[in-house]
Amino acid sequence: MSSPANDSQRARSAGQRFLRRFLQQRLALGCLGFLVLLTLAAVFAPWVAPYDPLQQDLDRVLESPSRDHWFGTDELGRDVLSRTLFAARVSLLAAAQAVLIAIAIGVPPGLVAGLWGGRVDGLIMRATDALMSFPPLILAVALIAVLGPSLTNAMIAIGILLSPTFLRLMRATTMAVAQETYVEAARSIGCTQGWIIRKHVLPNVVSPLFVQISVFAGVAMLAEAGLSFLGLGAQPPDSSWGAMVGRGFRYLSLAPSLIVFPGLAIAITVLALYVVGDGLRDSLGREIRRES
Amino acid sequence: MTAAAPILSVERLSVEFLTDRGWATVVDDVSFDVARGETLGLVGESGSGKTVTSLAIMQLVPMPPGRFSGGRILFEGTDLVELPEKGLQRVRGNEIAMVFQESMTSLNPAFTIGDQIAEAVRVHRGIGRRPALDRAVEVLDLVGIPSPRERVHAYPHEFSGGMRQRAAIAMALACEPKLLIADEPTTALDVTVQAQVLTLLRELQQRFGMAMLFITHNLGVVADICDRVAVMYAGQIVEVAGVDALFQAPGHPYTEGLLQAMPQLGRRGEPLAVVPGVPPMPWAMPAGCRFHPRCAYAEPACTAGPPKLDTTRPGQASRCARSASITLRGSD
Amino acid sequence: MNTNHLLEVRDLSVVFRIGGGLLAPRRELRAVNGVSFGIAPGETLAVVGESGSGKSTIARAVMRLIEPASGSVVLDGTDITQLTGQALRRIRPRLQMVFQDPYSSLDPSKLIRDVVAEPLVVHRRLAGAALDARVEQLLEQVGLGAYHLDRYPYEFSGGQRQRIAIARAIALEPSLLVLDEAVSALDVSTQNQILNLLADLRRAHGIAYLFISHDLGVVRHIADRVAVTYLGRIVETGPTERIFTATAHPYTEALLAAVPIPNPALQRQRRAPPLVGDIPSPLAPPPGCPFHTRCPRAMPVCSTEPPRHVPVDGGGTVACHLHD
Amino acid sequence: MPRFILQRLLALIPLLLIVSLLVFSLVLLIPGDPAYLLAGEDATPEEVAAIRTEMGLDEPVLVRYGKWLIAVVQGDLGTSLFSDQPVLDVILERLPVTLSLAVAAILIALTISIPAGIVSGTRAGTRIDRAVTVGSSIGLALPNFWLGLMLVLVLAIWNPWFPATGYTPLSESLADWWRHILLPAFTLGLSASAILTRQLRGAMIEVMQLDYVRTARAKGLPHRRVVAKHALKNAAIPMVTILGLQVNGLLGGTVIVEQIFGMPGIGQLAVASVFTRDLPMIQGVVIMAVFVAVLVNLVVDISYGYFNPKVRPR
Repeated sequence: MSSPANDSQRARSAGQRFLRRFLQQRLALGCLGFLVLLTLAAVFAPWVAPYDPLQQDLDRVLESPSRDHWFGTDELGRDVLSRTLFAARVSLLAAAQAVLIAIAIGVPPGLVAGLWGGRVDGLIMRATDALMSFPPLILAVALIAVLGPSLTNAMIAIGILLSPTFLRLMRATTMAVAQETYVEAARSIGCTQGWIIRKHVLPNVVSPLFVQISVFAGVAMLAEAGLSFLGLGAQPPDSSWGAMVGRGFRYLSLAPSLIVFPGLAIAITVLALYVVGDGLRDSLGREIRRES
Repeated sequence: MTAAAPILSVERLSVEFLTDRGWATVVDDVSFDVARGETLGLVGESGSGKTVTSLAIMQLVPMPPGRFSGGRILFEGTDLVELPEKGLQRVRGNEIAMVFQESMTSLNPAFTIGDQIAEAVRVHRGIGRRPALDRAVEVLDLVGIPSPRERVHAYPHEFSGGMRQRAAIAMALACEPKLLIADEPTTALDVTVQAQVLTLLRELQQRFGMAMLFITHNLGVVADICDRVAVMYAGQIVEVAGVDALFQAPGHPYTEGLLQAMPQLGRRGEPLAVVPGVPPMPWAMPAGCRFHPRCAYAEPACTAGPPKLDTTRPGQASRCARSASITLRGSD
Repeated sequence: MNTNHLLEVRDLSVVFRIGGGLLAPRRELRAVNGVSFGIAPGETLAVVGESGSGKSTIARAVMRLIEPASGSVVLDGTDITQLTGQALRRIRPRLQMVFQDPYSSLDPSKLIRDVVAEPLVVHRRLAGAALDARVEQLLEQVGLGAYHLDRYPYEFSGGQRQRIAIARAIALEPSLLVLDEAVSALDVSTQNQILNLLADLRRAHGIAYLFISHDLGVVRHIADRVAVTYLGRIVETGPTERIFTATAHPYTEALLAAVPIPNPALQRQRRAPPLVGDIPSPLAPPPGCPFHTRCPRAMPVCSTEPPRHVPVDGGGTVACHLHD
Repeated sequence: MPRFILQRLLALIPLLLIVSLLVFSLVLLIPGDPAYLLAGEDATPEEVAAIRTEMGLDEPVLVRYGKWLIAVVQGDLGTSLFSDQPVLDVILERLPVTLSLAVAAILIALTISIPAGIVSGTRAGTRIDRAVTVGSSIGLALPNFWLGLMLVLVLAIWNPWFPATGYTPLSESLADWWRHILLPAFTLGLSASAILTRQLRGAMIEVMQLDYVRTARAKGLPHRRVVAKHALKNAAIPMVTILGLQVNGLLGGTVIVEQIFGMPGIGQLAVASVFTRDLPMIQGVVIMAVFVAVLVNLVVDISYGYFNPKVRPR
């Protein structure tokens, strides 16, 4: 139930209300701050990192954390902290790539399926079901097997894997919006199909999609880390956090710090992405959020 | 009012809800009695607090966001507010039963009708599965469900709206309660089915001598089924009266407004009567009489202090400072 | 065919196909079955019926929001069931609709200003300052102040939203307004405010209404003529007073008897035994007269022969074998 | 019921056809001439030609697909390019390892998530609910390979309570199987348990506010019974759907977990085959994985009818 607000009170747009609610969530805001700092650190890694990540020091291999090397050194005596910072570039960029690929593959057919329904929808959903019936990592492994191991190929594979989720989300929200009376009302006054999609459907479906992006970035990052851990993602000399853990595997009992820090980096970053995603979702007003 | 001790006595009940703007009193100082065997109608528009009142009697107000802020609910002398959960469970469904508005959502879609009726019997009577199911068949037959022996195994979605509401009534009656609370039980039904359900409730009530608290916004339904009526506005009871008195000579301007607004009473070609404005929000109640901003009879004194619910005639009470000096129109 | 009619609906049928998949047979639901009626300019025709009677489907078919299976909907000599694309859009302004649910019928992401202006913008009627002025004027016509323009729908109550929906519907000055249970979701006092507004608008602009409702009390007050529907068919039509005082069809009779009146003493006397049973499923309508399964006066012929519409004294027609 | 199952089985046919097309077209994705690639860098032209003939690469694509599909349906998944063994034999030998790992992981996930989801869902906003929510977020964010390595480090290397690697079949020794499977199954099942917990929590919160739960309370049922009977069965409906998706995820996750714990399963085989470019083996693994996933989802689909009478056949 809404009430006639005070005359002095300015009406707020959905965006303004969203922002206001988001700013009230301290934890999500903190996590967003962390992600911004991390991105800055990754971008400016050459200036921030204490060492050259490729500089070897064979006198000081597999060292535990110390004042010189906060995260210790690896099997070639390279500084793990510097390597972790540089690897952040690869991990973040890879996650972003995968999400963009997933959106590009998943959103347009989802929109079409939701709007048109009927046979087109049936066809698209059959294909999606088929894609979703593959155990995700096994499909990724198979794709990389034929495309060859590389970070780009890994991200294409993950993008393909994530795309059905975007497709389904897009389809579900579009369908729900398309069934709203206001869309019928728009038809009744003589709006064209194009107008209805532009003016009524799209504005009401983008926000549920938008709030999911950060969660999916987390999922993509985990998937990339897994593939790189197996040696199917980032290839030397490039290194992502997952690849660092993969190489550190061999020195598990000798130098646990080799895997502890990059692993923590993944966990914390993904956690931050999830918390931000939850915060964004909770900031959507009841008027936009769909009661499921 | 009534000679014998009432079966239910609500005394100065107040319930608050936490809203975006802090605690709001949605049921404010509500008092009424329900006598044995009588039907008391609780009437009001949406948001007037009538449903919260009924849930409060059953101690089913969701907390949070709700909380009690005062009052007693005496059922056969026992204060339900003070009763521990175990004791409440013995009362609910056994001594006091409830029927809700939406029969589609108030029956569990995952269990058969028979199972849902039988479980109340099993819990309260401590009998086995078979006899409880037999009882379910019995009450389904009682509420007029054809071939109950087969229908007892049906799921709610296999019933029509009217049949579901009958099943819900059967469920409420299974333990022969002394008081039935019916919260808008016919609002979601078509008029022909509503007439069936009202007739059914009337017959069952006479047969079992059960008391009924009937919540509705429809004055036609009130005229059909109630013995006495309590009218709620903005969380308060503004009038209590016998049903004939209420319709002939209402004691509160709001009751008059509700009666006059019935389209049946309007004359074709003339505007329908309206109560101007909208009910206040619980966090922005007007000072003094809560109805005064919308009242045609308001005068400066009405803003001065909150009026009390005073007896104006035998069996009739009104929360209006001017009730002695104004004459209100009934439905005749 | 009555040439004085603004809207002429002939033999309208709407069929929904439901289900259908591997091994599951597709079933046909005939929601509207051979319905005919007309509305004169400035007239209010009420279509009353219970749930499942097809009354909302009639409204949507008249609006061409769903495709009829057969029949015609003629507005001022043009059969709109034959129109497509641009031609259909050109006739839309003459025919507007107000929906039942005031909460889902306004786009939550749009300012009230844009909601009300949309029909004028889409049909390129006005722009700039003239558009703003017209939108303000429309809001005032429905009893809302211009200061509401820059608010969002979430800030309004149900009654206010319905006023906004009406402002938008009359923006193009339609000759017919389809009101689909437009006041059903509102409290009685708010409902009356909207009904009075509709009466004012009719007086001022001569708009005809197709008033879909299940509330006989409201219908008796607002309608000039009434069509009673049951299971997708019209069973009785006629002038409002004739329908209410010289009822011809047993279903109409039962419907009227089922509505309790606000007079306890009278109500106690007039309580009739209610109709038995529920409305049959429209997926499997009974043969013959659709009402015969519940009709207290059913005869053998009723279960085999569908009754034809015959004229009734006092105006209108009835489809019942008692009147053959 | 048999008719219902038959219906679902028939509905699988188009799905499996699309899947087979996707698996088949993996070969087409190989950049350049697959025969060169598969034969290895220093293969003689004769060897390349032999592979070309063996894989039927000279024939039109559709003909190849048809032949391949017929062979697959008959259980002929081809021959490993690496070991020259029939692909199906290799896979069937390893399948029990992966299946027992996945089943153990599901059991662990359900054991954690059902109580956690119920407790936090019925006490939303309390301290215990917040603890469960934070815990599940962390469970979701932990990369499973890292979690696995940490478990090995702490519980197998620093404190040698569990074997770090290896596998003992269930048929040999239950105790040994359990000791070997516990860490990998926990590693694999944790993220699934986090997802299921969140799902169940959300569903419980929603269901607890529904009218029929209020009706159940109005009948005088004890709180425990309201939760365990009326709320849980309905809250389980979305959970079953998610469980189906999680099974796919778990099967995929075996790729990583088997690698860490040195378990001779399908997942390890898949990774090894990538490095040996054993394409028939890869295809075989994918087909088998999809087959298992589809079967599991069929079971999930049928069990759906237990929770939701509305989808049950009449």
